[in-house]
Amino acid sequence: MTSAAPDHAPKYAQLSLPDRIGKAMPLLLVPLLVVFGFLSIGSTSSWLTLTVSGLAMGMMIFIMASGLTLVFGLMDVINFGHGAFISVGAYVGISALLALESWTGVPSLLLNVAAVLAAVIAAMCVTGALGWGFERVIVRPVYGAHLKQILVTVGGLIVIEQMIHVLWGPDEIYLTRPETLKGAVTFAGAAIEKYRLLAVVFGLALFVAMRLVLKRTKIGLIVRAGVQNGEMVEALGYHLRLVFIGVFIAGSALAGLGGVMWGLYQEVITAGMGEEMMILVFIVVIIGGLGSVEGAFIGALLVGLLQNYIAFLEPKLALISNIALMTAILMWRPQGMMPVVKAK
Amino acid sequence: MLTNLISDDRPRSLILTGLLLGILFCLALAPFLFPGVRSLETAARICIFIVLVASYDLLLGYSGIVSFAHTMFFGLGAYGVALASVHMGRGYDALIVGTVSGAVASALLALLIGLFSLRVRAIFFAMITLAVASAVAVLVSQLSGLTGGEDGLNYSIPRELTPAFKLGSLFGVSITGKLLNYYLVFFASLALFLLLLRIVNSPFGRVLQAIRENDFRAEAIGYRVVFYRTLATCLSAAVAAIAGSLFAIWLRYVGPDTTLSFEIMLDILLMVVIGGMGTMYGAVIGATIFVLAQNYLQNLMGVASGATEGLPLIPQLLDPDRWLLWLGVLFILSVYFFPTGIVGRLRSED
Amino acid sequence: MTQMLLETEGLTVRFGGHVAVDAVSCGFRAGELTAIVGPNGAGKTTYFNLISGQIAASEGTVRLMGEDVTRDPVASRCRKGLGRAFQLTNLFPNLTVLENVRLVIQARRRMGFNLLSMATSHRELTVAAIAILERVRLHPLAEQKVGGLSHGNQRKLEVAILIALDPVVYMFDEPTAGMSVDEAPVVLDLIAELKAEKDRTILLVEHKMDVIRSLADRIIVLHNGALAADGDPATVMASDVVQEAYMGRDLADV
Amino acid sequence: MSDPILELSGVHTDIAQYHILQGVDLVVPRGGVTMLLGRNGVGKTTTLRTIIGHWQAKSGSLRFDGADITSLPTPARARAGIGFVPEDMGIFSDLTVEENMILAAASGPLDPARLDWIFAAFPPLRTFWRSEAGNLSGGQKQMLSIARAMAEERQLYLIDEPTKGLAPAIISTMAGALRDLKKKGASILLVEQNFSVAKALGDTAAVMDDGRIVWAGQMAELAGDAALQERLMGLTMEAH
Amino acid sequence: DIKIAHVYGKTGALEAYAAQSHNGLMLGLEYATGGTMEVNGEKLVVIEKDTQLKPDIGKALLAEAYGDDEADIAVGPVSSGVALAMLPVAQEYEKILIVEPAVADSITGENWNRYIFRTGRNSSQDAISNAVALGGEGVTIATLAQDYAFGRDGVAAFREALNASGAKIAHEEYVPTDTTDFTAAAERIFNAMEGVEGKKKLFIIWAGGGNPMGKINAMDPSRFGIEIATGGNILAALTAYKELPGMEGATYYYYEIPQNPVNDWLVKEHMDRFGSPPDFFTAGGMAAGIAVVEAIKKAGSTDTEALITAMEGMEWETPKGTMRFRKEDHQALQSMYHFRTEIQDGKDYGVPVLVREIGIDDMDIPVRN
Ligand SMILES: Nc1ncnc2c1ncn2[C@@H]1O[C@H](COP(=O)(O)OP(=O)(O)OP(=O)(O)O)[C@@H](O)[C@H]1O
Ligand SMILES: Nc1ncnc2c1ncn2[C@@H]1O[C@H](COP(=O)(O)OP(=O)(O)OP(=O)(O)O)[C@@H](O)[C@H]1O
Ligand SMILES: [Mg+2]
Ligand SMILES: [Mg+2]
Repeated sequence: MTSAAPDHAPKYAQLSLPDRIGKAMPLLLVPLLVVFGFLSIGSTSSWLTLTVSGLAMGMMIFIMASGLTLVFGLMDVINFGHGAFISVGAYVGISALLALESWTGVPSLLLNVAAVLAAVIAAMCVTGALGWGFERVIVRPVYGAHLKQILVTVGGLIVIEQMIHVLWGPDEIYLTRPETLKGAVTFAGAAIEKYRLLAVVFGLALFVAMRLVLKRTKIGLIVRAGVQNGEMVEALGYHLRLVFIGVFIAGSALAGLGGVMWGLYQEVITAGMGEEMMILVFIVVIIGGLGSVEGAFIGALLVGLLQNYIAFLEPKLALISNIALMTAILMWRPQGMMPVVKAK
Repeated sequence: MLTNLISDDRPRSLILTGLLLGILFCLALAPFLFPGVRSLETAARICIFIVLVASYDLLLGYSGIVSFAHTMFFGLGAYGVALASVHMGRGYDALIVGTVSGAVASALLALLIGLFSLRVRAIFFAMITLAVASAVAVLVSQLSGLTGGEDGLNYSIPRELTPAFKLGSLFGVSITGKLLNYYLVFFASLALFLLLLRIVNSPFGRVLQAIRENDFRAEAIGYRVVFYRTLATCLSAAVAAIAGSLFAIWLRYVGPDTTLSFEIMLDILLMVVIGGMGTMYGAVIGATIFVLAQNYLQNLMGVASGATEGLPLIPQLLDPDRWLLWLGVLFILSVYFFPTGIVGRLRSED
Repeated sequence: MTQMLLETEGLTVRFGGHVAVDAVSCGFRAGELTAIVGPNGAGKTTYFNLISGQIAASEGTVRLMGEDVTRDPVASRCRKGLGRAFQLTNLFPNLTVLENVRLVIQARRRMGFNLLSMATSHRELTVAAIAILERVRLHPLAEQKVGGLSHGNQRKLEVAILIALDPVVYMFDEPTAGMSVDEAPVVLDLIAELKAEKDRTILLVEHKMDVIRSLADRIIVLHNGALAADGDPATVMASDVVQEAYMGRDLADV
Repeated sequence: MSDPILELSGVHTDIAQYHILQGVDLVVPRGGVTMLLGRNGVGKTTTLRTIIGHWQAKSGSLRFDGADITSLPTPARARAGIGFVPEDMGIFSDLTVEENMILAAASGPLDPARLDWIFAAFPPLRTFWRSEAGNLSGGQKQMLSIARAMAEERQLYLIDEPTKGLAPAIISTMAGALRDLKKKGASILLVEQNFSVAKALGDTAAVMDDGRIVWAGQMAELAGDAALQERLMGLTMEAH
Repeated sequence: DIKIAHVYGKTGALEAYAAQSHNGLMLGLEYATGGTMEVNGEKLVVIEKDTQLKPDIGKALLAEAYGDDEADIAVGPVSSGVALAMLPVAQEYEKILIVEPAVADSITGENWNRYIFRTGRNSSQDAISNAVALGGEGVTIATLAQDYAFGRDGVAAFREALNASGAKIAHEEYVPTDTTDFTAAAERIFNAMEGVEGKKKLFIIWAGGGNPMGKINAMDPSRFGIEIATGGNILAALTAYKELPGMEGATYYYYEIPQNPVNDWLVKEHMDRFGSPPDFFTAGGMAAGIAVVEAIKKAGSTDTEALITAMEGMEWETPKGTMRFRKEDHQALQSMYHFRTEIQDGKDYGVPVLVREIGIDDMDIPVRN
């Protein structure tokens, strides 16, 4: 054993109070916003309705954004194709639901949820497979080049949307939700759509699952390191390509899940539905901080809540509420709320 | 003299030189070479898009700034002319006031955005501009009292620039105001293009390239990155606005779909990339090819789909209605086969 | 007594709670070469960053020829005469060697906002750039892209850029790290030449004792961010703090 | 002596259109430290990168531990037992020191005993365990880069200029750590510009020039022959 | 030959509508010529041009149709923005453009010129017919519309027409076009309507997908005694109406409603050829097709001036009964249908059943040019 080099003892100063509060701040934002809502709205039942449905909307947005936190946040791929995966997920899922009419048409919660689950699985399989092909053909040559990613994935987006037109026809498809998920429950003068409650369950489950996977495995680390210096990751013995493909497939499959959930919420699906959500979804990932599941989760809740509050208080401002939120958060934290990956 | 005109930025490839001269020749004589309404429309569009794309390349290729708000400036210029013509009435003064105020407003807005970009990361900046541009498009449709909303604005321009003004005929082509209008567009575009070419080949242009490469180091050798970026953004916005004004003068109509849509933004992006980023000549090639494709791909597909009749699925995919599909494929292939753009490809082969 | 070209007074920076540079007050005279030594992580590079402006100071001031530049942005400090070469190579990888140097000269001549002249019409820049490349013996590689240069040559270019800046204060951060034994003298001779010009001051971070011995007029030691010693080379090198914290045991008796 | 751990024969490597390695023949004996020396730009780094697989050899063959690895991809070479410390250190700067080390242990969790050994050699790593690696000082990054290679048992370490930027005290502990590695049976291929370090650590040496190995033999022989050094590396007496 | 140019957005977001419109046009020509596709002994040739829903392209294509292809009459387009850009071209070339099915009022309003005719309905017709269907003494109505010209103009026309019926408007809510969450809008409406006495209705004017009807209905407006009302829609969209049996409103077309020989023929032929009933834009397209043929017959030539003279005041039969081009602004006046939704066996959507035909004379459509 060699003698240790002289350790040096860096000096530490006390952290100031604002610094310490700042660390926990992102977690406090949602409660603060809710309190702000309560104070400015006045009517308790309106506030309750808006808050609960805003949170549920946030969950749905989170489900759609979750795949993008992996692909854009961790892998640093600007994937506009995500929007197309959302649409494909919706088409596949809704087709499955229409085929399972005997399960959706009866007022049995069990059968209804089973049908939704089946649709989700079908959608995730298809979009996952599609993601695999997308990665191989479209994304692989452009890792690390944002601009080309934008172009190539927009190309992929157009192609997939057009293929939806070829396969399902250009018409919008209207649908109704399974029986037990129709309508609302009324509670303290507030009506909450039942479907939103289901979305909350799905969203929370997804959040917990993603956190566990990313915390308990090295996958997140490998991807983040791989984006910075892929050669080095390989020199440490990891098959980076496989990990990237795997994560991309997961992200695409999650887009499929988001598509089914969103299609069921909207009750109408179009080939462009995913594309329309892209800006919002990007906003959520950005304000959350790249690569952060927690950040995206909080970001989605903020977006859902703020949209509702603003639309209630001052509808004219609803248009810019998301942009204002994004701008404010980036001014406060240029890397987003809880960045795991540094933006370039 | 010629060196001076092209700012000593030689095409550096024989084929490229040929292509550029060919395009210049065709555009200069378009009304006589390709008589017909449609082809003149196409030629004017090519001129305008060359300027628009070149101005975007100043931002993207030379300064490394990814912005999705370029159509916003384009639209500002177009709406400037439209609003001036609506409110001041038909006249050259309206055109001039509209163009100048559009360009100035664009530069100011760009200044604002440029200052903003100091704080945020490049990729976030891109997303912010995307969101802002889409919000502006929605705003324009909401403020229908002023902007005509979704439906846009129709207005008149001086009679000398419209088909109603007839001057007789030359080489069997009737000389009308439309033709004068075309040459207004052509020469204005040419001048703007040469101006941009000069800017990117000036010492200023070199600094932009350095900043694109390594802004940290550029700052450390004494360049205030912020100022350079902001100036580039403003210049690019002002030129885009003038292109928009030309478009408005040519079209005599503005609407959100023609000037502000995200689709146009993507088209511009694709033109830059197909042509070759970081070279002004790329803009010429990219815009020409793309506008031609946009206008004639459908016709071509009609022929192809007719020819493949009877085969399974193929005619369906070649149906003119599926032209967007092939546009998407074009997006993908162009990045594959022209990673450095057509200009880059041609240069590396010589 | 000659005037202080550069002075820092109570210069401090904290990262979170970690005090990386701790109230360093020091002045540097014209014609003097000061070696800055200290263990890894002592704060040498950070001290440079504070002087040249890459990092904003938490406290304290930086004065350049008597003028307070603590709040100036990097670029204007550079233009006022603070020149800096980086420890980890940091260049314009897709431009040629020549272009890298030319940009620096162009900056020094304040031609950056020249929008309407042709860059190629300014021959004088090229001539000046070639002259500098000759000094570091990089001129045969002038037309090569920097990204493809070997590590040692990139280090030389880093030095060439600093010389092209023609600053009042030269700051070298381990200029010869990774440079082969036959190449390093080129750079060291150059530094000696600069020192001979007398009207500048040179700050040199270096871990190689032989280099310090041959070049330094004065040594300052940073330890845990604080100024631990300051004086003529022989005294400082012999001091306990340097021997213990910095030199460790001699390599020979490992 | 047993068969060598690594053997390169007639290796040619191109980078883009440049022909950089022009027939490298190199033998790294098992259980020893082999120095790879030479002027700037002669191809030392390229040789190491060809061995780990970041550049693909255009012709020639590479044998590692008796097996042909010429066509294996990088991760497979790493898993076969080659550790790599690149010239630019290859730090994952957005990750913390801890996360860098977790990744370095590719086949399982970090071994606490090994970690203690690493901390003993490079104490700052313990101090800055939770800090972002990108914020480390130049020398600390270098330590981390070496520590990463040491995080797992490897048969062969490829180390590119590890001492650049390290303070003398750390250089000697690092030298100690490398000897420990050797004691544990590992072999090391070391690129080094600091000749005294090379002298103190090397068992055998190979000198490169212009994409080829121009001299190979015992380190002691090279160290003792000033004229040879002068001829091979332009080393003058005074620079020692 | 007589050349008819169909300039419309074949590709893009409104692709589905475009296909309907074109099928309708072709059926209309066929019907009106008795299957010969000839008028006055001359053959009808239809050329198609795709505006890609872009006004600039639409403009260029129409100019090409008139200028290079020498079309005699043009029909189209789907989108109002494209239509507005095209209007001046007709004037420049002094040729007729029959607008179908773009709805903006200003096409036959402030931007109109004498070469423009419209067979499609305009927004006022939609709004006014709904006002006629919903209005009445003691009724209080809240409106919900998209915040842009179409929505605001629609509500304005609706409000104007409603005043006459004795009903009053309690609240107007506008939301951005891309709104997806309607909770806030609904809450605002509920709060505004909560204290109101008498019959309460929420009238929704919505263009395009994402109709908020279902989402607002899910919030149980009946708690406050509010009924939802909205206009008709294309067949596919009627799925959402299934959740709202008994809902009333006014519609432009539903294939089972009009009772006349033209519609009978259309429904039968459409079922035969396409396996589905005709929809909104099929009916509209057919009306345009018949108008073209009738006009040429009546004018005796394709001379523009003769056509204008013939078409002003012209009455002709369409799947929606008799239409009439009003002389002042060339807008086709036509019946609309007051409906109530019913659930019917074998149909997976809410079926609009006729309550009352709102005839041309029941609506006072303002002239705005
Ligand atoms: N941006 C930063 N954020 C947090 N800590 C930092 C930052 N920059 C430097 N440090 C810390 O400050 C200390 C001093 O670093 P510095 O780079 O100045 O050391 P140095 O003396 O140059 O060492 P070396 O000889 O290894 O280059 C280090 O412990 C480093 O981790
Ligand atoms: N990416 C590249 N593109 C082009 N040429 C390269 C590239 N990388 C290295 N080279 C060239 O290959 C040659 C060998 O480089 P290499 O980095 O292997 O040298 P080295 O012996 O490690 O030098 P040093 O001691 O300076 O690190 C050099 O001439 C260099 O210019
Ligand atoms: Mg340092
Ligand atoms: Mg090397």
